[in-house]
Amino acid sequence: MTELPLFDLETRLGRLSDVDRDIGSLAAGGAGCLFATFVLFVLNSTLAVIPLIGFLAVTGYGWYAHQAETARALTFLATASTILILGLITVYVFVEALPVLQRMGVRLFGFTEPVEVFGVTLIPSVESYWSTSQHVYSLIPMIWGTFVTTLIATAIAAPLGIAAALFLAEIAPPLVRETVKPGVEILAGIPSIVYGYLGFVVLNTFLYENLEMANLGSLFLVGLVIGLMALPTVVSVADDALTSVPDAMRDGAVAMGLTEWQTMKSITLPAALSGVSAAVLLGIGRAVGETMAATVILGHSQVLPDPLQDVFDNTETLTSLIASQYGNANGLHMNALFTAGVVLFVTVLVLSIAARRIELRMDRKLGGGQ
Amino acid sequence: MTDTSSLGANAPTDTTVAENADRPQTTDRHEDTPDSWTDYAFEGEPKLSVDGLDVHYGSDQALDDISIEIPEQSVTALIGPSGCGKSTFLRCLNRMNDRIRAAEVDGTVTFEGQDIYQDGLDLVELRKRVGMVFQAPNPFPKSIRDNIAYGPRKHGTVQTDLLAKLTGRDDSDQEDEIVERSLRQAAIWEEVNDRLDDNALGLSGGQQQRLCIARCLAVDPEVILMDEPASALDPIATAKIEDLIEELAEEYTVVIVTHNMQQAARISDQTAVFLTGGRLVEYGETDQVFENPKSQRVEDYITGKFG
Amino acid sequence: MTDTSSLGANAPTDTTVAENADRPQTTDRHEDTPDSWTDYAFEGEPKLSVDGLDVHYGSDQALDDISIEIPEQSVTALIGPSGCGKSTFLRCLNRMNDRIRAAEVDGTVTFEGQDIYQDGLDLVELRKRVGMVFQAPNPFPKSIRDNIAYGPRKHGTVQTDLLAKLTGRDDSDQEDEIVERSLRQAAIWEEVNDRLDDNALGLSGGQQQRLCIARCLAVDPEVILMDEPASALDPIATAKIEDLIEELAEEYTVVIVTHNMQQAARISDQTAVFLTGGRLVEYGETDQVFENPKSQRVEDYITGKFG
Amino acid sequence: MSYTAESELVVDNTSTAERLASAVVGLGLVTFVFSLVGVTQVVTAETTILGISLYDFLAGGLLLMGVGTVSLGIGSRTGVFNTSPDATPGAVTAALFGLGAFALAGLVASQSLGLGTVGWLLGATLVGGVTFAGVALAPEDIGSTLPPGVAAIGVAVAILAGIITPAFAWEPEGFSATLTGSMAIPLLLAASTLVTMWGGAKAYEGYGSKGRQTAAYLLVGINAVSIIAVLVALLLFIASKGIGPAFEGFSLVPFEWPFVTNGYSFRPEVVNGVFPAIMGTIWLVIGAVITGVPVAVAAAIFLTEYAEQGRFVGAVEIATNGLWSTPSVVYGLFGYAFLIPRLGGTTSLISGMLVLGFMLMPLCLITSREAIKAVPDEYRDASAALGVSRWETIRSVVLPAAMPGILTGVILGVGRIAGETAPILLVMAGGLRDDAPNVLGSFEFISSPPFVANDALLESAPALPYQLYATITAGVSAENAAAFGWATAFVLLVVVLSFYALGIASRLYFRRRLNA
Amino acid sequence: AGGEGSNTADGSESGDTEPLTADGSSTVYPITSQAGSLWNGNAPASDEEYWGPGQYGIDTDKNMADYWAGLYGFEPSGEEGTPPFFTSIGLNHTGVGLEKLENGQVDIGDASAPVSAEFPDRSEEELSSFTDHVVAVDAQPVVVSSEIYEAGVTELTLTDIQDIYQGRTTNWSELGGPDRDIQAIGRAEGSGTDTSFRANVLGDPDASMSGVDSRRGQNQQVKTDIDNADNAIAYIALAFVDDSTPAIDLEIDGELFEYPDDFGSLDYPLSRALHTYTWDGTSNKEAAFIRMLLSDYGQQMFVETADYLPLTDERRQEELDKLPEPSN
Ligand SMILES: Nc1ncnc2c1ncn2[C@@H]1O[C@H](COP(=O)(O)OP(=O)(O)OP(=O)(O)O)[C@@H](O)[C@H]1O
Ligand SMILES: Nc1ncnc2c1ncn2[C@@H]1O[C@H](COP(=O)(O)OP(=O)(O)OP(=O)(O)O)[C@@H](O)[C@H]1O
Ligand SMILES: [Mg+2]
Ligand SMILES: [Mg+2]
Ligand SMILES: O=P([O-])([O-])[O-]
Repeated sequence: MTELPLFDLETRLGRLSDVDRDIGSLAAGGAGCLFATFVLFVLNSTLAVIPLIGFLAVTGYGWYAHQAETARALTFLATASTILILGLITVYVFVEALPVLQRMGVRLFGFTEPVEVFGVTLIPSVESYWSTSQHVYSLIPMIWGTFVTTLIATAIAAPLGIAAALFLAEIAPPLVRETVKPGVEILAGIPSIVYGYLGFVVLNTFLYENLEMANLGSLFLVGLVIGLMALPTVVSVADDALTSVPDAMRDGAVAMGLTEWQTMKSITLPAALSGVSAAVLLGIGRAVGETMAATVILGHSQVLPDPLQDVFDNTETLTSLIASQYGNANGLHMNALFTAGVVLFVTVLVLSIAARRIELRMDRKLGGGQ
Repeated sequence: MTDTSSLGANAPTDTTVAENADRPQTTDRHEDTPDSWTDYAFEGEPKLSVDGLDVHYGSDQALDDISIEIPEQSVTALIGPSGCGKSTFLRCLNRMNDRIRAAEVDGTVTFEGQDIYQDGLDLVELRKRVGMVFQAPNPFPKSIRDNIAYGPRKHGTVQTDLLAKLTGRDDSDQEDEIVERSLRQAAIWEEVNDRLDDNALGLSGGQQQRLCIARCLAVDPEVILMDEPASALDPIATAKIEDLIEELAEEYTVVIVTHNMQQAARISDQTAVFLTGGRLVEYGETDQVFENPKSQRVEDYITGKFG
Repeated sequence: MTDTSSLGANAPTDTTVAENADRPQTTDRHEDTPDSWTDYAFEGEPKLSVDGLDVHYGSDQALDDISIEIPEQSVTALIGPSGCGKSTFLRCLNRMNDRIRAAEVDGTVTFEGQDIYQDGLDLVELRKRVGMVFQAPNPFPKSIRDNIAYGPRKHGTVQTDLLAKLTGRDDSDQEDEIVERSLRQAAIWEEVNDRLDDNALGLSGGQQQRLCIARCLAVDPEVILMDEPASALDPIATAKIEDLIEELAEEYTVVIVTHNMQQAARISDQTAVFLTGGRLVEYGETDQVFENPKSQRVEDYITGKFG
Repeated sequence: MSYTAESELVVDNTSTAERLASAVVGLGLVTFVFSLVGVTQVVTAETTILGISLYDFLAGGLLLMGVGTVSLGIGSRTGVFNTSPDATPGAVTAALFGLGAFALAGLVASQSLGLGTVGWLLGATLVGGVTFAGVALAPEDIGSTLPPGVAAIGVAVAILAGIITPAFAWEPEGFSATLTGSMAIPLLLAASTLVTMWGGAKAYEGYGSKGRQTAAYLLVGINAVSIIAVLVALLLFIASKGIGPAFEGFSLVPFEWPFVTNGYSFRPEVVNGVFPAIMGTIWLVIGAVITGVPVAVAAAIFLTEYAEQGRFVGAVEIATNGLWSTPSVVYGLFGYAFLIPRLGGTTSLISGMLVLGFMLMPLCLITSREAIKAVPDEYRDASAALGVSRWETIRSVVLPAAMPGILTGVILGVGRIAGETAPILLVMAGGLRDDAPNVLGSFEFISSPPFVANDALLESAPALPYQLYATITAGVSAENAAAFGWATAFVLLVVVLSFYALGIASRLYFRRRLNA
Repeated sequence: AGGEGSNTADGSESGDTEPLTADGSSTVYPITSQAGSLWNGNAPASDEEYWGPGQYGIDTDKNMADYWAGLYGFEPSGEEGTPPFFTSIGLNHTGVGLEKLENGQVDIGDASAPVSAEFPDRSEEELSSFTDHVVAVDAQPVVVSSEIYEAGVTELTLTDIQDIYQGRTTNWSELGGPDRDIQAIGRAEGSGTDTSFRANVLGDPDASMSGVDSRRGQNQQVKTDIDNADNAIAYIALAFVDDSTPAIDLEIDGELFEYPDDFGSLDYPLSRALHTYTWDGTSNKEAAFIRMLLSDYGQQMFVETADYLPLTDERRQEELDKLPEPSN
């Protein structure tokens, strides 16, 4: 056996500091190069490529000489980039929206009548909701459209999806479950533009004819299609949540002489509530952000339906506004589309954080027994 | 219950071992003792009786031709090395095995004379009358009160929902009574009576296990099956559960699986010993089985030669 | 190694128990026997020596002021009830505890006279020389050969990657040698030599455990720490591992945790008994500890009164 | 008949009641399927069976069901049938029936009788309240058979007596749509069939908790089957429309598949195809994988292997969730505002790649992190105990073991982004008639920074989902455009769903192998 | 390969064989896309259907694109399917096309309204780089669903249309049609068709259109909607009129314009020029393509087959004169 000293204070300490110095300068160099690359790229300079080459060289040498440290540094950079990207999205979408945010102020949410509470005008009125020639941009019709379509989609996807998940997870024989579950997951992959195409070519006319509607395209149809689209996702996620409820809980109820249905309703479903509500919130998030189906199906008119509850009328959603107008928008008009992006972004972010909170809270509440 | 505390398998007692050592050492005495223990006679009708029970999981045989009769109002312990089929046997008695896909059950099990594997059997009713407590405590993620009242409510014994209240049929008092009685029976009332509305998951393991027993009692079963109810618990909690089981036997028929031979010796009236391969090799009064096992293998098992 | 087969805790042996019963029954004799076992003398330098070792997990104390010296080329068994800190102690010896965030270690542990908790210690080197085998067999999901060769390759002992081959430094022969020698030492070569390229996960539990021992040997350690290496195994596999450990002790220093007192008695040269609270209550030659424990609590433990 | 402590352990189940109840449910299933098909107008009032109008036929069935259900309830109450009903059908059932009655009475009062708001509200509340109370106070057998039975008989009579005909039209106040008889009849039939079947299923089990279970299973099962059926019908519909045009001019020997190998030419004699779009999609995916996946995997490694739970990890988790849920069109806006000005000032393939890469990153990060977390700690411990450093352990033990999971996540993520339209709308676009991007052939070295140029990357390129959108905007009425669109939709579906199928299959495979 | 937008008229780029790109108006699209696709086909002179130069008084045996490109010195390829340079025509709106042109993303911006109407905020100076080429005339018709037409609404006054699009008339019965809501379909704001409709019919490019029920991005989508609906009215480009989207007669200031005969008349107030703008003068490549559009061949082959009105000879000559002289 070769007797390697476990450590030899003098030599090892000496070497360590050498290595440290080397790694330190590499890290500094790499970080500097990367930062310069980023700054130059943001400043829109093709010179960004020069520090980039520097960074690659430093990384290459680091990989060769100090693989473990380099790898760790690179993985750290990758991790930090998630924050950077979210930050960039936030900044750039906000900055582009800023001119219109400043111009419109609260009137971004203005109605054609002023909003007053006890005689105090909270939101002054707008002449018309969306006028590109006068540069008046109120998002109210779009927000309403998004709200209504999301509501309809959720009303379809949530109950039906949860019921189907119950069937898959708790009732269906294993063979059925094992074949249907992957099938449902695959169905979740149908691209939204395909639904859009179907909606535009077939469903639009079908509803128009059979419901004797006044217009082709309606919030109702968009909600219906988005609901259908979100169904497989809700089914699949809710099913996962249900199956993760420990069998011991079910056994406990069944062994008391309860029917499986009673067990499902009063034990399994409540225990899986966090996962199931996450599934629903996920579905809602998808519905809020769904673009293509709405863009293709809706006739685009940026006014509130008249009367308001007329879901068979055409309105605009936040997403379809962007997709239908980006093409001929410039200047303030384009900035106005970014305000729709801001509202979307913030809404979905809030939803996602809320979903996470709910999940954590429920997990904490139920966690003990699992 | 006889005093069996000196019968701990590890404690050197009388000369049993020496005596046994003198007996002829047939390597497999199982073949010639298959029915000796069915002679085990007790007064009255058996509460549960099992005849020629075979269970397979797919191609694995978990129980091999088990026949046994279990008397009323007593504690029957099932012991045996890991994997010998104790849990499987227990689950056959209230048909919880139906929930395991791979399990295939042959033979007859009768409960008060009725074959529980016949067509048209009301599973829900059976499980109401043959309750079960599991190895790991599994309270529902609800309040303590709701855990206990859950069964009676679902079975319609008490009606406390909004509709019942509206129609003036509120059984809240009766429910409270059931909750208190069950918790008292399970020796946990004192510890939880001031926090009945707290979540049951906040209780300690031993408390949770007693809660599960209370939950089972609230449904008012006739038989209580327990699968290693104390294996997840510390010694103090275990002692409480053991006391409780002895008390329960005054009113209920208790069947308990345990891997702890001292425990079996302490609390049971009769003991059945299973050995690997799913065979029942000995069944009789607990004293008898521990002090003077008929089979060499059982003796080896009890004295810790294997398992 | 002395013949300790008659020392199984359950087997009634000589008159130990009776004698012990005559001794005065101090409820806690721990206080007055704290250092009695450090007297345990052996020839030569200790391979590992531990002094005043305390370990906390957060606010829980897992080890309480442990001091012990472990001789070379012998088997040292650590026994004690569940949760008494055996695993924790073992993990302190090669600083695997560093991987548990909550663990806080105080005191000194020296390996061949060098403090292994001092700054600047080369952890990698330490663990190369103090190897470890875990309770559950944990082969990598790779071929048998890759499992064994993993350590030597990573340590640069052998170079068989593409680069090495291209530069003509292929050490394949040497690697084959190491693989064969390690597998032979672990008494598994005969069983696997015709399928070295099969996935190691396809082996049985006992084979996997011996594979893990071989993997540890391939790095050529001086000390081998084993944490209940046979607890997941059937009796036959256990017997093989026990034989193996006895053989290993001719060349290596083996420290083994076990919950099976018979096993400790069978294979170890010295035994350390930990009791709840993380205290080391007895340490000495195995025969001595089992036949004539100094502490009443140890005796109670060994005779199965608790645990 | 309420709960008895000692009810029978064994019940004899074969009885007249059971047979009658099965008949109700069986009849209901058939009626329901036909009604559902009727909603799609594939069958209509003109369809006849044995010379009778389909809807009359179905209404006849419904009438029988209604009568059967009512008899089941009365039979149980009078003791003709041996049942064990609970004291009441429960608050939920009562509430649902009450709500139904409220809605129905409200409609009749406001639309047919023409009562004002106060009038219909009053009437509806009265009828709804009475129904609620009636059902709530009735014994379970009566409460869960009479209301659906009566409703079924009512609907059936309304259809048979011609009160609701295909010519029926009701335009609800304030909605620009009309409920026509051709929709109303199948919808009413479907709804009342469902409720009646529910009652029948309860009666089948003799009510009680088992009755409720069977009835609930019936509805939940019908729901699940319907959902799958609708989605599968949707796929089949697209396939039926798309396969024809997609395989126009297809031949195996010599291999020719013009739709997949041709571009779009507008020349009548040439089959228009989606080759450029397929190539574009392939390049997009490659670009997105190159930008998104390494970063995602690296971040997942850092988070699981190096990072301590703390502020930073918390922030990263929020960022990842945020990125994961950000709507795709917002990614498009971001690309438009940030990338395009910096990458040639125009919509381009590379902007599309990067935006999709950004979208792919959180998807892969989350799945990779799960996969790495799932690698048992034993492997890490074993490696550490052999004296192997952390990075070496990650590289040679953790990553290989996590690879299947990572791969599965990547495949599923790719499936998702390959079908995305909204982000590339703003940053890539690409016309129907663009050529396939020639990325490999376009690399050039130039003398000024950035030293490498690639025109193909800086130009718009077509992609399958965008192509489908372009087909819609270019007008489905143009000659053959509809067929072209269906074929494109079909190819897009095949591409995207193949990714999903592959991903899910690999997950199942590895999971099974892991468990074995 | 989007041209740099800095094309000059000096013909020095004859060697430039990058594809010619165009984008913009969906109205002009039928003309330019058909032209572009035949250009890419580069049919031989013997191809009577698509080229046949003799039919248009052109004496050449060159392939189609070879001939027109050859006028500006591009090397002929002589091969069918390989023109001297390819063309790629995109479909969008006027506004997009003009913007892309300005940004140098395309060589030609198709427009159905003059740039001054598209960018009303800008001064003439700012717009001077847009080089205008008119290639055809569209007499923007108003179309209705065939059901409405068959029910007798075959003629409307300008005021009727203003009332519909400004929300004062909402039911066909008010106009002598069936009792059905009017579905007024519009084009996306920023499209040339919308701009000129507002200017010509509503009197102001910024006029309010509160009666619009839905807006569609392209003429093609509008036509799909009209096809599918039975209560719709829309303004559209002439190329998209057919039996399923019948155009109605228009009474303007007491004068009745009947479709199709009177729509060609210069008095028809909704007629408008269709433009192919180039940036900062006209390059040889652009000139070769536009010259083809302006030739007899182009007017017959692309303008008339698309159902637009060809330019008068006088106007055509004017436009041809704007182009750089052919180099050979
Ligand atoms: N769900 C199952 N699927 C397949 N085999 C099973 C299943 N449950 C148990 N078995 C097998 O049946 C045999 C008996 O198992 P059982 O759980 O009844 O043993 P046990 O005596 O309760 O053991 P333990 O003391 O470990 O709980 C074992 O070999 C076991 O592997
Ligand atoms: N990672 C950990 N975090 C917190 N506490 C721990 C951890 N590991 C062990 N402990 C606690 O430290 C004490 C000693 O644990 P240890 O695992 O060393 O006991 P042991 O003697 O090996 O027990 P066993 O025989 O059950 O393996 C126990 O109380 C245990 O709960
Ligand atoms: Mg068990
Ligand atoms: Mg341990
Ligand atoms: O011609 P447009 O498409 O701009 O109306």
